[in-house]
Order: sequence, then C-alpha cells, then structure tokens
Amino acid sequence: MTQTEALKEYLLRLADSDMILGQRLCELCGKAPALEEEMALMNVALDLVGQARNWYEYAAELIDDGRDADKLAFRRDAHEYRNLLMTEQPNEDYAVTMGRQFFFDVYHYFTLKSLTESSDERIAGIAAKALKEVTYHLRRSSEWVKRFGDGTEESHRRMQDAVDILWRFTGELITPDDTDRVMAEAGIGPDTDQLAKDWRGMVNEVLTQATLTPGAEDAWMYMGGKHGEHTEHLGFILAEMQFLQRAYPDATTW
Amino acid sequence: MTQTEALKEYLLRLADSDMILGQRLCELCGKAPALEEEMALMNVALDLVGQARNWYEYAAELIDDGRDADKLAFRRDAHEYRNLLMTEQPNEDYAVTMGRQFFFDVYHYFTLKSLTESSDERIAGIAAKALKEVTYHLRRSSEWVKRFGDGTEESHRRMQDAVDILWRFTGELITPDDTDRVMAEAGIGPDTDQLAKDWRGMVNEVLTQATLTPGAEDAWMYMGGKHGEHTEHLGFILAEMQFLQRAYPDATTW
Amino acid sequence: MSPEERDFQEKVDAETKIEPKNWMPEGYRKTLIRQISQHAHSEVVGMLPEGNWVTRAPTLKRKLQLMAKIQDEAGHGLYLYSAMETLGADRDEEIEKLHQGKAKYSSIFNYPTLNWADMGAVGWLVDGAAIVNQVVLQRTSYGPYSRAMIRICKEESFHQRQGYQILLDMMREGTEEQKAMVQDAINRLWWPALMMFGPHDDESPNSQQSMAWKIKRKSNDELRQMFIDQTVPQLEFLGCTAPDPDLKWNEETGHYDFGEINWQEFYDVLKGNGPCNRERIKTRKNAIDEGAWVREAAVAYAEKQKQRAQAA
Amino acid sequence: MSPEERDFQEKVDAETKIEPKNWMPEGYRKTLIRQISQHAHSEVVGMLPEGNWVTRAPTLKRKLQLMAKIQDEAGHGLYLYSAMETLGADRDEEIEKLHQGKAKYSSIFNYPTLNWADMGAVGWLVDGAAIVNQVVLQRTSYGPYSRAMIRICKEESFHQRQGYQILLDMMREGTEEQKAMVQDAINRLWWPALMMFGPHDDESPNSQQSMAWKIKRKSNDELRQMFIDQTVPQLEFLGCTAPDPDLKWNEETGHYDFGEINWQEFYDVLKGNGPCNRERIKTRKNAIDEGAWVREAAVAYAEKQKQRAQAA
Repeated sequence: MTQTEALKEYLLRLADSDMILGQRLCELCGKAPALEEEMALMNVALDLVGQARNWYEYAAELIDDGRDADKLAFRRDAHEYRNLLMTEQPNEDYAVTMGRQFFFDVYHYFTLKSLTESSDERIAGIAAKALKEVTYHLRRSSEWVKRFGDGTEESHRRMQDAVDILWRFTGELITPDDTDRVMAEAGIGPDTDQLAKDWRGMVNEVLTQATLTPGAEDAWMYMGGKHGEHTEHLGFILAEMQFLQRAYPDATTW
Repeated sequence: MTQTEALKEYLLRLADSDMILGQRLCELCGKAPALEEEMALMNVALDLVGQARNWYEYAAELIDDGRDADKLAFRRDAHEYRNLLMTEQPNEDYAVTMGRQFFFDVYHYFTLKSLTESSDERIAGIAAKALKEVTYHLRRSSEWVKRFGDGTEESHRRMQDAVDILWRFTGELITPDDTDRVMAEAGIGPDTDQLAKDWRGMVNEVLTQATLTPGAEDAWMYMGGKHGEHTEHLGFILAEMQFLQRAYPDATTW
Repeated sequence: MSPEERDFQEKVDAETKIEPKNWMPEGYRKTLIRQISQHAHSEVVGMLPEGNWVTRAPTLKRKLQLMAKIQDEAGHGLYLYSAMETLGADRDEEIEKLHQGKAKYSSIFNYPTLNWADMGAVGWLVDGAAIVNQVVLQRTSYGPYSRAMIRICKEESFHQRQGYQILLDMMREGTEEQKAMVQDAINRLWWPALMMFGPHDDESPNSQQSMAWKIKRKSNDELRQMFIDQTVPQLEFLGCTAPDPDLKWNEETGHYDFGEINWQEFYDVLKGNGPCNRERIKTRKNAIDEGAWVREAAVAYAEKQKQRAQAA
Repeated sequence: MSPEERDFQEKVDAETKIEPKNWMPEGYRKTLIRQISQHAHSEVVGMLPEGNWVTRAPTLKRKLQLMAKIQDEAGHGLYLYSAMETLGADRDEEIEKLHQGKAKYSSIFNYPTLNWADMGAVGWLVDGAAIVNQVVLQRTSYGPYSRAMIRICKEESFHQRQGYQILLDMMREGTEEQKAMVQDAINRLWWPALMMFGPHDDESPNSQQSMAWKIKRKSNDELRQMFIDQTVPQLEFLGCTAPDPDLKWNEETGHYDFGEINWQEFYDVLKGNGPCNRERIKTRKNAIDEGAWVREAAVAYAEKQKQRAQAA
C-alpha cells in the first residue's frame, strides 16, 4: 500500500465514522430524555457532521476523480464506507447511546490529539479545530457514563448492559491494520500502541469511577468496518440518509 | 378527466396499496408473535405483492412510456404513489397490524368482488384470482379482530386502541373521488355507494361480535393518499424498499 | 381597581417592563404562563417536522444548516421555559399538560413535512409568520418574555432567510422535479401559515385584555395582514404561486386582499384532528416517559456527589 | 443389551423405520429431540438473514421469490417441531432453550447478509450444504423425521436452484458492481458454509452412536467432501473463485482438495461470538416475548367459544 492510498483510506475512515455517528444522533431528534439533551445531542451531531465535511473535502481532493464531499457522503454504498462498526450501532436506550458515544469519544479524542501534530498540515489544522469540540463531547459522555453507573440501580444495570453489548466493537477502535501502520510510520497518524494504551487507560478509569466492569481485554472482537465489511445496520442507515441524492441524481443544487 | 387517465390512476391505486401493505408485512419477517403467524403474514404479503405486480403490469401497458412494472414500483417517489394512507401506517403492536389488515381487507374484498364483474376484462381476470386470496385474508383478519376484542382484558384494550388509532384512515377507503366515480360510471370500478355500504356493514358486524366500538361515522378523516399526499411514513418506506434500484440505476437484471 | 392594580396598569401604560418580583394581577400571570408555555411547546414540537428530514437532508451543507436550526429551537424552548418559570410555573407540570392534550402549541406543526422543499417553506413561511408575531412581542410588557423575544427573533430571522434561500436555489438552479417540490410545499403550507395568527379579531375573546396589558400589541388580523404584505412579493420573486385565487394587490387599501381561511380546518386541527396531532404528542410523550430513568439517574448521582463532598 | 434394546437395534439394522409408538432407548430419543429441534430452530433463525433483505429486494420477481422462500422456511420449522413433538418434547420448552442460549442452531445464520447477492449465495451455498445433509437424512431411522426430510428436501432443492440462478443472472447480465457483489458474497459465505457440516470426524464424539442408530448416516467429513465436489464445478461455471488457495482437483482421489477450516472461528461462533449471535437471538426472543398477549388472547377466545358452544 502506498502512503497516498493509505492516506485516502484513513481520511475516509475519519470522515465516515463522524458522518455515521452524526446520523445516528440525528435519528434521536425530538426523542431525547430531556430538552437539554436534545440540544446537546444535536450539538454533538453538528460537530461530527461538520468534521466529516472537512475530512471529505480533503479526501475528495486526493481521490481527485470528480467526486466532491457530497458525492463521497451520499453516493457510496455500504461496502465502500469505512466507518468503525461502533458508530453504526443502533441508539437502543440512552445508556447504549451514551456508551457508544463514550467509547468512540475516547478513541476520537486521543486520535485527534495526536493528529494535531500530524506531519500533514492540512490534517493537523482540521484536527486542532475538531479537538476542541471533541474534548467537550468526551467530558459530556464520561459524565453520563458515571451518572448512569453510579446513579440508580436501574441506570447501573442499563449502563453495565450497554458496556457488555458494545464491548465487542471496541477492539476495532484500537487494533491497527496496515493503513493505520503506514499512517503512523509516515508521522501522519497516531502511534498505534500509544493510542491503544491511552484508550484503555481512560476507559478503565472512567468505568471504575462509574462502578462498572469493563469487558475482558482478550474478549472476542467484531471488526471489519475499516475495510468495508459492516454490520447489517449500515445498509438501512444509508438507504435513508442517501435517499434524495439517489432518487434525484440530476439535481446539482439543493 | 378522461376514462383512460382515470383507469391509469385507478390501477396505480390498486397496485400501490397492495405493494405498500405487502412491504409493511415484510418488515415483520421473523418478528411475528408465533411461527404460524410468520407463515400466514408472509403468505398474505406474497399474495399482495403478487397482485401488485399484476396491476403494475397492466398499468405499465396503458401508461406506455417505457416504464415496466418494476420501474413503477421502485422508481416513483412518495408524491407519485397512490396507495391508501391506511396501508402505509406502521406495524406498531399486533392489534394495529391486524386492525389495519382488517379495515383494508374488507375494502379490498368488496372492491375485488365488484371488479370480477368489471367491464374491463383484464381487470376482471386479475380480480377473480385475487379475490380467492383476499377472501382468505379477510377471514383471517376478522378472526384475529374477534380474538383480540373478545379475548383477554389486555387484548381488548389493545384492539380498541387500534380501532381508535386507525379509524381516521378508514374514510379514505370508502370516500369516492372523481377517479372512483369515472370508473364506476364506466362500469370498470365498483359502485361507490354500494362499496361504502358493504364496508360499513361488515366492519360493524365484526366489531360488534368482537365487543369493540367503531369510531363515529362523522369522525374527522385523514385522506390524501389517492392523490399522492401521504403521511410522513411513506418516504421512509420507499427509501428502504427502493434502495437497490436507486443505488444501481444501470443494472438491468437482478 | 385596587391601588396595586392601578399602579401595575400605570407601569404598563408607561411602557415600563414588569419584572418577576413586581406585583401583577393573577389573570396577567396566568395569561402569560399560558402564552409563554405554548410558545415553548411550539419550539419543542416544532423540532419534529424538521427532525423528519434531518436524517435525509440532501447535502452536507443543508444537513448542517438544518441541524443548527433544530439546535436553536431546543435552545429557544429552554429559554422560554425559563422565562415562564419566573412567573412561578413549573416546566414539568406544563409539559405534562402538553402530553395530556390540555396545552396547545402552534397548529402548523400538526401538518406533515412531505418533501425536502418543506424544510425551505417551513423556514420561510412558518418562521416568517412567527417572526411577525415575535417582532411585536419584543415590546411586550413582561420583562423576561420581552428579552427572550429579542434574542429569539434574531435567530429566527436567520432561519427565515436560510429557508427562503433553499427555495430560491431550487427554483433557480433546480430540476423540474425540484421546482415542483417547492410549489407543492407552498401549496400545502400556505394556508396553515396564515392560520398561525389565530382566529379573526372578533372571534378572539381574550385579545382585548391582552392588548390592555400589552401582552399582545397587535391584533390577529393586523398581524396576518402584515405577514401577507411582506410575503407575497417574496413569493413572486420565487416565481411561485399561492393556492389562493383571491390573492391580489389592492391599490386602494395598499394591502393584499386574500381569500377566506378554512376555519373548519383550523378548529379541527385545534381539537386534535390534524394530520399529525397524534404522532407529535406521542413522540414527545414517549421521549419524556422513556427518559424518566435517565433523569432519575442524574438526580441520584448528583445527590451522591453532594453527600461525598460534604463527607470529605 | 436388554431384549427391547436388541429388538430396537435389529429393526434399525433392517432399515425398518422407528415410529413414535415404538419403544426406543432414552439416548436415541434425546439425541433425536436435540437434532430435530436444532434443525427446526435453524429454519426459524434462518428467516432473519433473509428478512434483512426482503424489504429491499430489487425487483418484484426477486421479492416474490424471497417471500415464498421465507414462507417455506416457516413451514419447515412448523413441520420439524411437529416431528419433534412426536418424541414427547414440548415446542415452547425447546424454543425457550434457544432463547436462553442453551440450544443450538446452524451457525451460518450468525453471519450477516451484507449485499443482495447474499440472497443468491445463501440459497446456493447454505441451502446447498443443508441439502447434502438432508438427502442422507431422508433415510434416517426415525419415521417422522425421515418423512419431514423427504418433504423439506424437495423445497430446499428448489431454493438452491433459485439462489444459484440469482448469482448466474448477475454474473452473466449484471454490471461490474453486481458481479463484485456476487464474488463478495461468496468470499464471505464460503467458509461458513463448509463449517455447516460440523467438526472433523475425530472431533465429533457423538457421531458413532448416531451412526449405529442410523440417525446419522454419513460422517461430517464425508458430507463436507460431497458438498465441495458438487459445488466447485458450479462455482467455476459462475466464473467466480473461492477464497481458498488450496482448493484444487485431485486426480488421484477423484475429489477436490481444500484448505483447513478456521476452527477457532467455528468454535467462537458456536460459543456465541459470531457477528450476529446476539441480534438473532434477541430478535427471536423479543418476537415471542412481545407476542405473549397475542397467544393468550387466542387461548382465552377459544376457551370462550368452547364454553358458548357447550352452553348452546
């Protein structure tokens, strides 16, 4: 794999993960457990889709086949999507919504933190802006995990269930593949060992504070999103998200 | 409105209502309350989509603009769909699923019965075959309405709720518009007064046996499906149902 | 009139804002609570017809705009509930009334959003009608409400321009299908937007007292006419038409004449017989009911944290 | 060996079918219940990966075919549970075991269906592998099971041909994208299909007794080889490849050689660590749990009807 190929892949992973998690949060519009949460969820979603746009724009320039950011977001089918499986998991209850957010936010935070020092200046710039947003996302989702874990008996049970359900998708966040390694070696992407270590450290710390039990480190992990092999959920997400672009392919302006 | 225009409209209504209700039933695959119901629901859905295909094929011949049955089913957007609003309502619980089926089946049964004597022989032929299937649908859904209404306290409450929720969509089943009237006058479609009378008669009879209270005859009714103004549900149904055709427009064979 | 009442009315007449700590007639307080809570409910329920398209927005830009708008609306709701609470009302109680069908919200949100152009038309027409109301309410006599209106109006104007731009772009650069979406959206939303100003003045029994208290500052019919007069030129600029054959410029009055509203539909929707009344309330009620354990957990955790802080 | 046991084994050896009323060893009965219930569960769980595409089938014809196939599977499930009940087992109890994770079903259904070609590949490979098993089971010693197999085999063969046709049409007349879907489906389902025959013979402890009882009639490895031998020519005819570099014709043995199965994955999935284990069981459990009131209503109504008939 050349460095340029790896970079395109890597940018699509960043973009698609943001996009799909943002879309999942959009599904919650009007359905959050409190008005303050409506605002916060939409705010997080807005940040994520905004970041996705920045990554797509850069990716589109490198791919350079006439597709722009919108075409990348709205015209690729599931097997071409590179998002982490975690981000496409359904909202289920608010413990799952927040658990998904938390596991992703920890990964996202350390990734972006490292990317602010990327040898690729464009990436460093996008990451610097995104890091500010994601620092807030992480603070928020950690707080909710702690509230649920150390709240009522019911919230503890639900949050522990959420951790158990989502754990099998955490491996993909911190298990590097060739693309990750090429990016790390080029000084573009994060050091993969460090990322895994940081992720584990913070997740364990927060879960412990929340009186929750993490899954086993050697638990079976479900992976595949990074190379386009997704769970059955993604197809349905895209069918909805891409409908207008697909149904009106001749429309150039919206 | 010319008779040919009315006929095209009328065929699309028949086809689209079958198609959309069949699609709603497909959503229940693997989720029915008993294995016998899995079989029965899929059986009804199969009949409906089969009938839809017959109507679409005839409609496609008359429309004669190069679109075949598949294009009519999978490439029209919500405002072009002519199904009754009843058929697009969500499955919710099994009382709503069965209530929706029952209200539609009564309409469907009397409509097809009349269409077997249509002056249009093609229609009469399709209707004769469909009537056999729908006679079974109606027997089945009536039985369930009675089981629920006269079953347990919980099932009675759920079934009465279902009747109350769905009632506002019944008006469209039996309120004729210009198309219906043109069809009736041409001897192609059913006598509209008779259809309404038959529908009311059977619905009242079954609901009475089921110890359920129908809605008021002068209740406010939600209409619009017949001229393409739908509830918010249809867009989501079509996004899923039409995804492959939309995403791979160059594919001619599947 | 008691001395307090006289004092109160003099303040109002002198355009001095009434503040939470000031004495106020019970009727004034109740009317305000009802009006502000309705307004807050409308912001919250109003997120739903937009939420219906936020997962299907056609481009990244439009998706981001719509998300930002929805976020603003949640913010407006919060801000208005706060203003309402300065009058001694309880947010949860008022929301409970909404879920029981006892409290109103703007009827326009009981209409479905059926194509993407509705996201433009809602911004242009619905936010547009809301602004006509709210601009006047910036001068309403109750201080916290007036200040809320000033803040909200600014954002709503932005939404309105954005909505209009959506339609304008589709009309100017769109395909025939997209243009048809725009006209279809206007056809469906035009009359409901006019209904937003409420019944004719002579059918609006509480209006006179509200005018005297300067809670209301212009009559329903006046506001509706203002809206029509500012909107029709924009409609023409779009190259679209209104579904009203009686709509035309009247040289004599200097206003647009327009057809009679279907008041039967207005009262039907008000009574709960609108296309989406059931769905809107059900969605909101489910959200709050199913979120009970979330709010309880937050309270329990905060309580534990407090105890730990005290113990330390 | 007791006289009963000897008598039983003689019957089996003479290829006389064992019927429900006949004496049978407890181990025979238990083994059959486990095997038939697993088979029934597999039919039911097997509806889910297809249900995943039935709402998105690309044409009316393919939609109708898929619906008919799913309907058949529900029918097979019913038929098999009935056969199982002739052995004194209870359907609800066995289903409860499935939902508690105590009963098995074919592991292949724990893999996701990710593109439309999976509907072809499932028919061709999964039903194909099932048929290889089932053709042999038509001669199984227990009468009701044997008869169920005869009936089911006929329909499965039809499904298999239909599945193959889906792939063939896409390979012959499809776009490049469609052809890629076919190859992708085969890449993902090839190995799991081979795993359907179970572990190697020497890892399959219960097999020998089952062979003596003629519940099983061929070993896992024999069946797997039969499947490979009949499938590879079909694969080549499609113009596709298997994700197995070791797959090649062996002149000497007259069979295809093939690579080693990833047994770690096999046992992982068996233990619950497959991509979709959780979703499949959750979907089935929810369906039955949430349907409790439906079944109760049916019972209550039937009871009332009976009482009314008696009173009349």
